[in-house]
Amino acid sequence: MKKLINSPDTVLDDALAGVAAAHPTLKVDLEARIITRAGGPSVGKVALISGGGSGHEPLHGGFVGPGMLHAACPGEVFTSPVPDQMLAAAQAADGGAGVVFVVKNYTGDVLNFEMAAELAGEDGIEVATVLVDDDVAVKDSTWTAGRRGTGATVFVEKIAGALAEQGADLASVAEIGRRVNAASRSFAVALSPCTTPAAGKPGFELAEDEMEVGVGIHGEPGRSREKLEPAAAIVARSLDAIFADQPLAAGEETIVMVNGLGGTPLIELYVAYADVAKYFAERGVRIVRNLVGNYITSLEMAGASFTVCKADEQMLALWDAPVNTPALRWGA
Amino acid sequence: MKKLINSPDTVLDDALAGVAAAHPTLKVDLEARIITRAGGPSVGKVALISGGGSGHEPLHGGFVGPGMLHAACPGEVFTSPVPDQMLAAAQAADGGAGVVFVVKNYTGDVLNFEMAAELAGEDGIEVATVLVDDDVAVKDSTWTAGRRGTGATVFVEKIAGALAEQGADLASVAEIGRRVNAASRSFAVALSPCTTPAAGKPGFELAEDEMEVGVGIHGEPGRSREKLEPAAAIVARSLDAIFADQPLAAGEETIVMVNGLGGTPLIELYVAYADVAKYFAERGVRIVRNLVGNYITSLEMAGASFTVCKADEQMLALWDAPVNTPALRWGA
Amino acid sequence: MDIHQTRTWVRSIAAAMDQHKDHLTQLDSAIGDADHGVNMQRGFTAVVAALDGYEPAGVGDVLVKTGTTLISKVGGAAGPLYGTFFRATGKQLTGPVADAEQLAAALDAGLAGVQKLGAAVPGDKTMVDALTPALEAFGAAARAGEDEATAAEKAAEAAETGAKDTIPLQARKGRASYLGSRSTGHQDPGATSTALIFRTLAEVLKP
Amino acid sequence: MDIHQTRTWVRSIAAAMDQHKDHLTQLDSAIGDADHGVNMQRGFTAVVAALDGYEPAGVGDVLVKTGTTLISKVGGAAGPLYGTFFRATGKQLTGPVADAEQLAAALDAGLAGVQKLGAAVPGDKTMVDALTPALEAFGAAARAGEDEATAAEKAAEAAETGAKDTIPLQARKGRASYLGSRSTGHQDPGATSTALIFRTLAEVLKP
Ligand SMILES: Nc1ncnc2c1ncn2[C@@H]1O[C@H](COP(=O)(O)OP(=O)(O)O)[C@@H](O)[C@H]1O
Ligand SMILES: Nc1ncnc2c1ncn2[C@@H]1O[C@H](COP(=O)(O)OP(=O)(O)O)[C@@H](O)[C@H]1O
Ligand SMILES: [Mg+2]
Ligand SMILES: [Mg+2]
Ligand SMILES: [Mg+2]
Ligand SMILES: [Mg+2]
Repeated sequence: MKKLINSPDTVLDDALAGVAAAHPTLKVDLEARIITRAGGPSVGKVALISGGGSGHEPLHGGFVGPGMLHAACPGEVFTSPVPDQMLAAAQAADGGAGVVFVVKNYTGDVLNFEMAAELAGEDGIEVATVLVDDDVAVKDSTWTAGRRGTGATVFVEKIAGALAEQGADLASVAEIGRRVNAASRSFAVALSPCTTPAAGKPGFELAEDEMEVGVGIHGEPGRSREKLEPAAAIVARSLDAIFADQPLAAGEETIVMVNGLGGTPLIELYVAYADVAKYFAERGVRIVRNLVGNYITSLEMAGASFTVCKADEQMLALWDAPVNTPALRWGA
Repeated sequence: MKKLINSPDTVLDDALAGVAAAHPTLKVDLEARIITRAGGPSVGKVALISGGGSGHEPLHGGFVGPGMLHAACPGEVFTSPVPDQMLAAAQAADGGAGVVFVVKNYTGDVLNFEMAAELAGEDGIEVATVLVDDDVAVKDSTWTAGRRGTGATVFVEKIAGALAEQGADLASVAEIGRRVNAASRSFAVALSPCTTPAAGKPGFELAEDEMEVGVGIHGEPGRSREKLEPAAAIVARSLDAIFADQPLAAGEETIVMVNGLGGTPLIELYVAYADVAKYFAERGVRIVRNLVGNYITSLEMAGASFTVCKADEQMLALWDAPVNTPALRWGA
Repeated sequence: MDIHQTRTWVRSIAAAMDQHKDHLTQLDSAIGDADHGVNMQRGFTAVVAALDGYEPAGVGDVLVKTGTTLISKVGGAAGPLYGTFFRATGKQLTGPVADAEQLAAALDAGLAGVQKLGAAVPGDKTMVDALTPALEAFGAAARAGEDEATAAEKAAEAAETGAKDTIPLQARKGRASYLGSRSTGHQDPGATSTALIFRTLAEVLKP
Repeated sequence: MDIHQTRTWVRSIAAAMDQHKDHLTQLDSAIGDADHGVNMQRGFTAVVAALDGYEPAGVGDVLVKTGTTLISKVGGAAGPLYGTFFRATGKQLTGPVADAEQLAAALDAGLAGVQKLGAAVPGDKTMVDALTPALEAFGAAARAGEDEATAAEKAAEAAETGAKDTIPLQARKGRASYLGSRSTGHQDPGATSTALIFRTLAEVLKP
């Protein structure tokens, strides 16, 4: 295992110390393991709180700041955080108008946030939860824990965060978050696995000519393992899966993210984005906003995920609203 | 070789098509292989132009936009661009006040930019060149082609770009660029090699327990090959090398970048930044601005580079000036 | 089971998790995300620390503290589930000792808590597949008038069988469910840690 | 050497670069950045395309066009250096044919251009270490009244020896210089491609 770390046990604490040192706009509570805005809670405004296992940076800590999250709760690498963290985050971030928990749909995340919501409720903090489940690689059936949450998290956090910033109430902020999730679909392909510091060896094995189609952000297996394909074919099979789940008609407007899983060079993400743009153009579906880069990663995994959100006017206006976080910043 | 590409021969063209599709603020001339601002030249202002081999993204195309570069010339992967590109960029970007070429000190880059400067001069475009040579891993001696250019390029482009935006003349813009370079030092450590699409196999080999100390951005060998060390030790040996070359006294102000080489997760860069902050704190040297992330990469190489710029007031003010590029954006 | 034995049980679980960390992680890497061993070890290490110097009034206090600490320190699916199990079990046991029947009823309450939270039923390939037969065996023994040591031994055996019996199952809950039919042929890590928990109980109570 | 032979020479270089691409890249990966073969192949492929349909007035035009195309298409260190070499050589040759002495003088001008641009001297472990002995051999043969074919054969042999002789050298120019003493023991890729260029010249001129 080759990692730029001091010890597998201290990765999270060390990284949080780094975040604290690097970003004066953030406040990092190393004890409670939460990242909040340096400015404290926004009185009278809804606070968006997210969290999940670490190893997906910049998600979520990189999205804390005006126009997006109020707080992030990073768990151990690939392990959901604990209720104490979300409770501390809720207490630190609540401006009196309640908090929205943005939760990716994994059993661990759901259970821990559920417990935290109960505890926060006991503390008199109003809590609404937005469950993100956009990964079409896994069907939502009685045979699964439901669809996994992935790239749409970034869209939910940006758009709901913008509405919260404008002073909307708890129900409205939660509702736009749920609408963004409902309008979003993701699909990922891994070219190589990744290694958690604690495990010390790759979560799965892929032969030199193989790729994992429909991989999850923790390296969860996908739909199938296939021979490595050119970027255009990888893009086509990912977008086919997305369009099959949510058909998009010519003229419809979308926000699209081509996201690197951590170990894929940006030049390759642009190669993939060219193929994405072509795929959309051929169908007359419009990409009106986009992100190309590393936004929700899986440590050093090679590969990319594709997220498509069918956006309405309100979503686009909120997308364009100012945001000032370490990983996403414009208009500020 | 596992890459998200369509063919080794088309990587650059495909990526440029992706850049063109993704960024409406940029204009990509696929024929001339240059990236310029969509808004065209800024009349009466000096235009900053940079370029170099591809595979270091977001450098340079990701730094084109108001407050930073006017144009970027991407060469083939790890191969400097050709004079035609720089000439086309100069013609497209010159607003009548001349152009500054920001050139990383590699034989290929220097020779091609030199030729381009001659050609542009023949076209009546005034050209000044800023040579970046900040990598302390290699000594500048009769035995080398001089010190290599690396992370300081980002600082030079940001700070000189800000001065150009303010309307300073050619000599002043070039001068601040040279001052930033003179005030900057870098050092990099690789934990794993990278593979250019054309070569198809890694540029060098590293055993499971080895690291390359002082590696160059194309995988050029460094000072030595050592047993893998914890992050704090890697940071200490890198900063020792930098401080040995340019001593910094307590109280002095710096801009520091912890840059990922492409395959290193952001969480690890934060771990390293915590160690950097500690190293500086122990010496009383102040980090007053920082960047933590992937800014000048080496494809999927794992590892990090460290760049320290001893900044004066003018540099800091220019650092803080608005910038609006795909990879660096604030105040806009 | 008295307070001292309860403490010893929890400490022994911590030792067992240390010892079997790699095995649990290996099972979790086959059908999960390779962290179950680390999670359990981190959790029970924290529990041992939390119990240090803690003065419980009853058997249940030890277990409630155990559960609360697991919830605060583990995360993932196992944290809330095991945390709830120990908390719900402990809440039933107010006295300084618990006999076999009291313990049986309390453990049943623990399982009910797990199922209320995680909605897993037997056959879903989760810890419930070890907990259910273990508690059935424990309850049957207790009702038959056997002592705690015997009941715990039978529970441990049933949990071990239950864990093994998850091998052919297809997961319907948790991360393993994403594997679809590829989850068959592997033993569930959570069911395996449950078997360890009952094996240590049997060892602690062995006269 | 007439126009037709000059074209054939350049086309043969392109074929040689195709054939030896991997070898050159391998040499460059030992002490450089593993792109010299690709660079040369890309450049000469472009040269062949540029010469297609081009009507040169003299031998020099072919070489100038070759050099200009290399500058426009190769990049890296080799692009400007070889580009300058062919341009500077070509500029000396205005007629429809060049005899041995004319060619010798022109090639010397080419080398002078390379050295003016890259500032390398013999012993720096660059293409100059193959060019210098090659042109010395060529010039000596020409001055001794030998024909072009003989001069080119001697130049090819000298270039090959010069390339081999770079093996023990420590690089002082270009990317290889960063290796310090580790650059010794490897043959310089640029010197090797220079040897290929003279070998093809000898073959094309062979009666
Ligand atoms: N809904 C559920 N109900 C009961 N047990 C579950 C459920 N989901 C998962 N588990 C158990 O949790 C175990 C995984 O725990 P762990 O690896 O620590 O958490 P995570 O899956 O979040 O990484 C599984 O092996 C399974 O036994
Ligand atoms: N200053 C120089 N003068 C002459 N030749 C040089 C000089 N620097 C490098 N070279 C030659 O260029 C060759 C490398 O070419 P190439 O690999 O195509 O370019 P790059 O080094 O930019 O990747 C070296 O093997 C050497 O022969
Ligand atoms: Mg987990
Ligand atoms: Mg090169
Ligand atoms: Mg797990
Ligand atoms: Mg090279």
